Amino acid sequence: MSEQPILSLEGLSVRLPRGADRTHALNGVSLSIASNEILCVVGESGSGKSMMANAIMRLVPGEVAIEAGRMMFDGRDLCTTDPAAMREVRGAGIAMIFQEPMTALNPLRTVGDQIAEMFRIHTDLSKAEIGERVLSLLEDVRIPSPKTAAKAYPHELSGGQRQRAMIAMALALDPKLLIADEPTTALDVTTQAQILKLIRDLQQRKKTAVLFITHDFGVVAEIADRVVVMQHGKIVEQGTADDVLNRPTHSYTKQLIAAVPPLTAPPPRPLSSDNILTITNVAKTYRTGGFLDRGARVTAAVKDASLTLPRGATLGIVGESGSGKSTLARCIVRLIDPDNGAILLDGKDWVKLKRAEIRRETRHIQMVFQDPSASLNPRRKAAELVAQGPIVHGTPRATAMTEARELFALVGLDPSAGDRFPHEFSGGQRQRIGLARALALKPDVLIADEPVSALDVSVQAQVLKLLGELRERLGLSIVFITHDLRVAAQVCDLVAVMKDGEIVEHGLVADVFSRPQHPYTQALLASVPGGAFAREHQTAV
Amino acid sequence: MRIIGLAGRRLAASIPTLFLILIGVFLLLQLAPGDTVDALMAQMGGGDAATARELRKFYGLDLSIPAQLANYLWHLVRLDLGFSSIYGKPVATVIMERLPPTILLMTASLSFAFFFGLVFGVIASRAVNKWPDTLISTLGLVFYATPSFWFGLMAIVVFSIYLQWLPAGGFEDIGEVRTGIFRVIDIARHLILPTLTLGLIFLAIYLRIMRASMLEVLNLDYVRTARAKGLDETRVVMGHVLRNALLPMVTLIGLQAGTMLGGSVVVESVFSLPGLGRLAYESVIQRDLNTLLGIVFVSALLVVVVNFVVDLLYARLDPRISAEG
Amino acid sequence: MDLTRLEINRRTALLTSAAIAANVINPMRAFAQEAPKKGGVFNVHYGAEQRQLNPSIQASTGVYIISGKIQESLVDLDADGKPVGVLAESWESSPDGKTITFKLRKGITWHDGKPFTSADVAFTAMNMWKKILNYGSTLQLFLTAVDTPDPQTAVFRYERPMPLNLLLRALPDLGYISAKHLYESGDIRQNPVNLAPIGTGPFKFVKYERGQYIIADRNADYWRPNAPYLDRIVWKVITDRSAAAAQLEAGELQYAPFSSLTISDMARLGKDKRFIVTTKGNEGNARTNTIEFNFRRKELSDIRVRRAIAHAIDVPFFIDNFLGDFAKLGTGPIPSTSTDFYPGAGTPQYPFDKAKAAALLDEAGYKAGAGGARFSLKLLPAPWGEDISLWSTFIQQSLKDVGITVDIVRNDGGGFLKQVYDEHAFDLATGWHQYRNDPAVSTTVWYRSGQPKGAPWTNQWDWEDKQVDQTIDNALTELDPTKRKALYADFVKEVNTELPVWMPIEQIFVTVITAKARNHSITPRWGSSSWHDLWLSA
Amino acid sequence: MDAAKRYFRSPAAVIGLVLLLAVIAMALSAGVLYPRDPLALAGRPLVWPFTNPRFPLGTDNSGRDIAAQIFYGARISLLIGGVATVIAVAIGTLIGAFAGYYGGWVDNILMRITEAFQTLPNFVLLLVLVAVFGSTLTTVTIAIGIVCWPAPARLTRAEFLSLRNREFVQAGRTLGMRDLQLILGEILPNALPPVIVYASVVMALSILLESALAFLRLSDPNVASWGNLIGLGRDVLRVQWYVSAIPGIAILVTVLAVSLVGQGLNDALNPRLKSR
Repeated sequence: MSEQPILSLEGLSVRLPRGADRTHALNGVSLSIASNEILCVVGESGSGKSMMANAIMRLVPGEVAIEAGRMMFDGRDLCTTDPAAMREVRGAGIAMIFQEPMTALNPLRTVGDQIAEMFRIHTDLSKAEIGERVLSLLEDVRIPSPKTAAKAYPHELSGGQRQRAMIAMALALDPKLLIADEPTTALDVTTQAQILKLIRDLQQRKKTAVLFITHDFGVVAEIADRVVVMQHGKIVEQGTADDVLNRPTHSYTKQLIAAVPPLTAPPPRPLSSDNILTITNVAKTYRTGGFLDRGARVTAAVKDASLTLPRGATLGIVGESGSGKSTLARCIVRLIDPDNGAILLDGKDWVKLKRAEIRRETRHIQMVFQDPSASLNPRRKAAELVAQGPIVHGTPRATAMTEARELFALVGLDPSAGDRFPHEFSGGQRQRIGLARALALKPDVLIADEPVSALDVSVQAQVLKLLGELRERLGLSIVFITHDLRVAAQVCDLVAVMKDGEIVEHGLVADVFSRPQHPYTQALLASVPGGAFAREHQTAV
Repeated sequence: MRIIGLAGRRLAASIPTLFLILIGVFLLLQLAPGDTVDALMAQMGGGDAATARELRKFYGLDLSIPAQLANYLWHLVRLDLGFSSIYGKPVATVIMERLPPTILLMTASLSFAFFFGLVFGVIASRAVNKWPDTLISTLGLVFYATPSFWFGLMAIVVFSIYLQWLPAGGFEDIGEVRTGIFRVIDIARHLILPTLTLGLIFLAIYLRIMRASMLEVLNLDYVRTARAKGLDETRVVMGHVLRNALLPMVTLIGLQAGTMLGGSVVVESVFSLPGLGRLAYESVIQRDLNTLLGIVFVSALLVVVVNFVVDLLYARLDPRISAEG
Repeated sequence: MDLTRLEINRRTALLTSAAIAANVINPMRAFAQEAPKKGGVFNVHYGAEQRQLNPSIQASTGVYIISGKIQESLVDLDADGKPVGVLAESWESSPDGKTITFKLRKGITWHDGKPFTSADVAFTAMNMWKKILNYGSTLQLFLTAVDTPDPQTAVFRYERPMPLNLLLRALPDLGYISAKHLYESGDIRQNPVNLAPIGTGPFKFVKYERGQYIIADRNADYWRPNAPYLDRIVWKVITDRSAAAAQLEAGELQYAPFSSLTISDMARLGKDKRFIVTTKGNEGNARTNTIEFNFRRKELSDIRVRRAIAHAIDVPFFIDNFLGDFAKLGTGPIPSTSTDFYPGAGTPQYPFDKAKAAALLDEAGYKAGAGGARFSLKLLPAPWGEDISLWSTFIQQSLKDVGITVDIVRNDGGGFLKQVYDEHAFDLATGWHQYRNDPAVSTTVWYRSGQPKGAPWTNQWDWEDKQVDQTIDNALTELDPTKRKALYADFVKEVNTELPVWMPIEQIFVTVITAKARNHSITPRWGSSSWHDLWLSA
Repeated sequence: MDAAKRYFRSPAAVIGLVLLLAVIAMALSAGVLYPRDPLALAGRPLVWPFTNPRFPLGTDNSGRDIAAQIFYGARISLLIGGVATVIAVAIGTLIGAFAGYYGGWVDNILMRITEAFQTLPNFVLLLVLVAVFGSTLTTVTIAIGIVCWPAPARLTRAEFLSLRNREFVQAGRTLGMRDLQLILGEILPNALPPVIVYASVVMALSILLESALAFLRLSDPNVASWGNLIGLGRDVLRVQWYVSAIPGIAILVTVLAVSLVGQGLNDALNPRLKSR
């Protein structure tokens, strides 16, 4: 690991155009990476980690300029190489894989054709040879039935398979350096585990240097040899994975690590015996497309789900995307009409209610949504958003607005911010407004659909803490939907694991997470990246 | 062949639309003052009440409106478009005579507009905000803003009178009878100016759509992947961007077919082309309901056929479509 | 308005049009007696397509311009407007005017080879002129039978006396003969021959491409020796007048008949030595611009208001500045070109006098209210003819100056006829009155009361005058030509005093033709005649 | 508002705005500069421009002052363009909103109707409407409005289809809002910007349609519109080509201005395209 570094950045600075939130994306960044090593760059959104990757590939957008510093690769400075030479480096010398597998491949061309393109540009192999190389690459990344995969179009593959194809494409010409920009963030935790293992194997076999960019410390613990922590375009700490994770020196690193929720659950809280919400045999099937019912594609989103929520408790529903957890949540709130089953809230069956009745009764059960930028109407002021619910239910506008101001304080926002528009708030603040809106109607039950998944880990920690306080103060019973087992472990009292529309296991969090019965739950828990670190680490700041 | 199924469904869905239009236009034209007999007498320059009454009976205008409508639809179902009072011939033959010039004019203008719209759109998007982009965009707007008949008349003054390069009007030269390739050349020469006039506005529209669509696609992730693979800008555009940018252009053709026939009314009257556009104008003036409904029926069919072809083209271009079916 | 009159000096206005007149007056430029050259194609501008082409059942210049060369009439007009025999060799009328005998020319065959006989004349007269032909049906109202004692003789029997000069002057337009053997079976209107005419004329029908062109070729066995000279005539359908002028200049057209081009194009081509622009040869198709009053409107039923309107419009100024010299100041329903019936200038006239107009309106009790407005009228102009739209705008402008606001309501052909002559939904209307060589043919119907509702170009003004009706009826059956002319003179005096319809402008169609043409515009209705002697020099 | 800043950064948009303001100024000042009725007889017909000081732009073949008609014509064209656009966008938004929001059979029926209007060549429909209801200013404007609504309808429907499942709409539903409140209060304000931008295209189209109608002598003759002037000038095109040319340029400039402003708004409202 000690010979000549493959790539070394010396004092790299990148200036942002006028009007951006800060002057420089990168400010005097120096780091080096040797062959056969995985260097993890970790930091929150806006820390400049992706910009660094693009700078190395010289793929920065028009108005962003590399201002100073050198990027030594293969003995030459990438900052000053002419575009033609740079094109030779891209793909052959340095390869790159991206975060969104869904959109990273051209939908109109087959996967095999796009991989073959790498060979067509950089080599003059014959068509037949290229065909073979493509198939062997696909076998390397362990894609099921490489022949059909090569002829398939991107939309015909799953997210995981597409990311494997991207890796095959990147490693086609055995590049010296592979840059992976958050390759597993958009994947399910089980798929993520397989991809991380694949990258590890390929890296060791081909001795390539890998620059792995992520915001998830679990992934860092799982895969990194060395770690670089970045904040606002500067490197705050560098070192081996073990040193940085267990003996962080810089306060920002400590704070980041502490914010990552560990997998082992805190001691269980006493639960009341009286159930405020009971769901029995709820099912929902979707029929899409088809003409006069022939050839329609039927997908059973939720199959016979039964759950109970004790008053004041928090019931977690975990599962991968497509498991039906969101559909179940929307059935409870009657945004979606379940096909059958009963939903009893304080004794009243919500499935039987007609539209008009639901509009009156909806006060008792409110919902918080996932995407902070999409869940607030951009055209309305913040205070108005929070006051909307009570106004619809007849509270005079003036009192509703003053109540809204109080709620702002409750959720930790400055009351005077009421007359600002949603786009003037940060992601975390917007989730707090969403929370205030839900609480304005003083609901008995709160449905939280992945409320913190879109937030940075430090902001995530603060919102979860707020949720905990509100639960105590207002005696809220919460149904908490998430795909992140670590979050579920910290927040929920009870947890139910869903797979393909069915509840495979449910019970107290401590029991389910320490002694999982169902094989799927066991696989889920095993896939949480970071091994020991994930279970136990320094959480006190 | 799933695409045929998809297109078949579109065809079936357009049948109610077709009947909706025909009945709508039929009832609408009943409200117009005067009927085809008045128009005939206006043209004949005379005629007394007796002949008028007899003519009305002859054209079946003395029946009640619902009876006339039922009569018309009953014939239509058997694909008999009825009798044209202007031309004294079955409507179908009249339209068949006038169809070739309109089809030729429309295909020529559509392909002219699509091709140059595409080329200029790509050039403009490659040099966004630089002088070629502003020049092309402004030229596009100027073409869009020019009234087509005004451009046509000025073109005649310049190209056929002043420069004597092109014939001033008509579909083909009637003096000597030409055959084979000579006739084709002759018709082509006659169609240059009309195609330019009708095509100009659509060129402007395609140009703007192509530029916006190119800019949109250039921002997408897989273009960034292509660049990361070491492709140079031209290969990126040719290999990846162009095909995706074409999708909105292709759907636009389907939408434009209808408006194009509308545009040809004016162009055909300026260049005295014997097409469906002018026939439509004459049949409205002459209150020849059968011919007008016949034209509406044929143009609706034309639009459905064009949309069918567009669907096929789209399915060819975008594999996602044929998969979902 | 006055400022503008002073500002325009009449001299300059006249000067420009004088230049054109020079070219017009001596169009023929004394040709050396060249020998007629055979051959050549003659391309004609055909502005408005007709629904059918048989002149025996439709009387309009749009049909004559084509079928006048293919079918022939019993009689046509010669160079100085006198009737001359075509299919008829000679004719004589019985003293009581009830029997008129025509001796037919021998040895004439139809284009399909069948011989032309008196049976054709009888069939056409009784089944086409009497039943279908517009204006023919009123002319032959009292025709009871046509006897054919021998193939060369046709005897017309009338219930009431038919003046010979009236019949002879009407027959050139209303006397075309169709072949009996082609029309005797089936409905005449639906007969396909109507779109592919077969006649006895100098040119044989070849082809009709709807919306594009019509072609007729030389008839080798035409009954006039070594005629016609031309090989082929092509009528090209061009609806846009500017496009037609362009094709004329580009040499793709040789003749634009019946004012088919725009006024400014005709004036411009007049200065181009390649073309001759003349009104000569159209005297048989004179027309007058009208202002028709609807007596159902209280104001217009008052003679003072009608006279005020007549005085308020400066017609000479309009003619000088808008129509150039293709028009003349009219004096009434009978135009000056009709030498046999023109009553001279003695009839009551309404020269431009704004003060008198205002006085008459005040006298009639319509004082000028706020902003000078007295009352408003709806004016419906006929939608054909560039001169009609200019004239209706001029009426609007002139009447506004005397306090009458005019609102122009546009309609297309069918709509105009329906609104004016059937539903009477108009206050003022303006269009063309076609004079066809004799007042009885298409002029007196504008004034005679009792016209059926819906009949276009007839008295629909809700106005009746016993005296005028009596004069018209007497003139219709008066055998003595001089007495008939005197009766029509009285008719003009009476209608000009009552003014139900005012006809202040007289126009003749304008011909635009290549200077290479010879023997053109030589008869009063040359555009509709058979062109058997027309030829093109080098 | 940074959108305004972005709007004024593009030169084309600024030029468009200046031209549009000029045309509006012309429309407003028409009454002051030319008090007399523009259709009144002003002088000898067909006077060439710049030859007679009283008529800077000459006279048409009815002896009317062309400059006066251009000023009053601005008023008519903006009026017809504006009102027709309001009608088209109003109908379009209404139908698009309900089709997009409710989907299912409601969407099906409304889309069949929209398709019917789009399959029928719009100019032919315009001819029929004018032939039936006569060619007064109001009927021509309403007819153009009726002919142009399908395009905004399709656009609004697309916007509603994408917005109706957005989370802030679902949030509104959980708060107990009725459908109408959701459509008008929540979705419409977000769906309108692209429709407003498209309104500039509809306005350009309606001015062109009016001039085409006038070219075929089917427009209102009692009104000094640019289209009428072009139609009138058509008869004297070969010699006095300026009678058609001047209003033609006026239409070109106005439609250009409207389109440039529309494009400027479009780029300002979704900056991603602009700053690329």
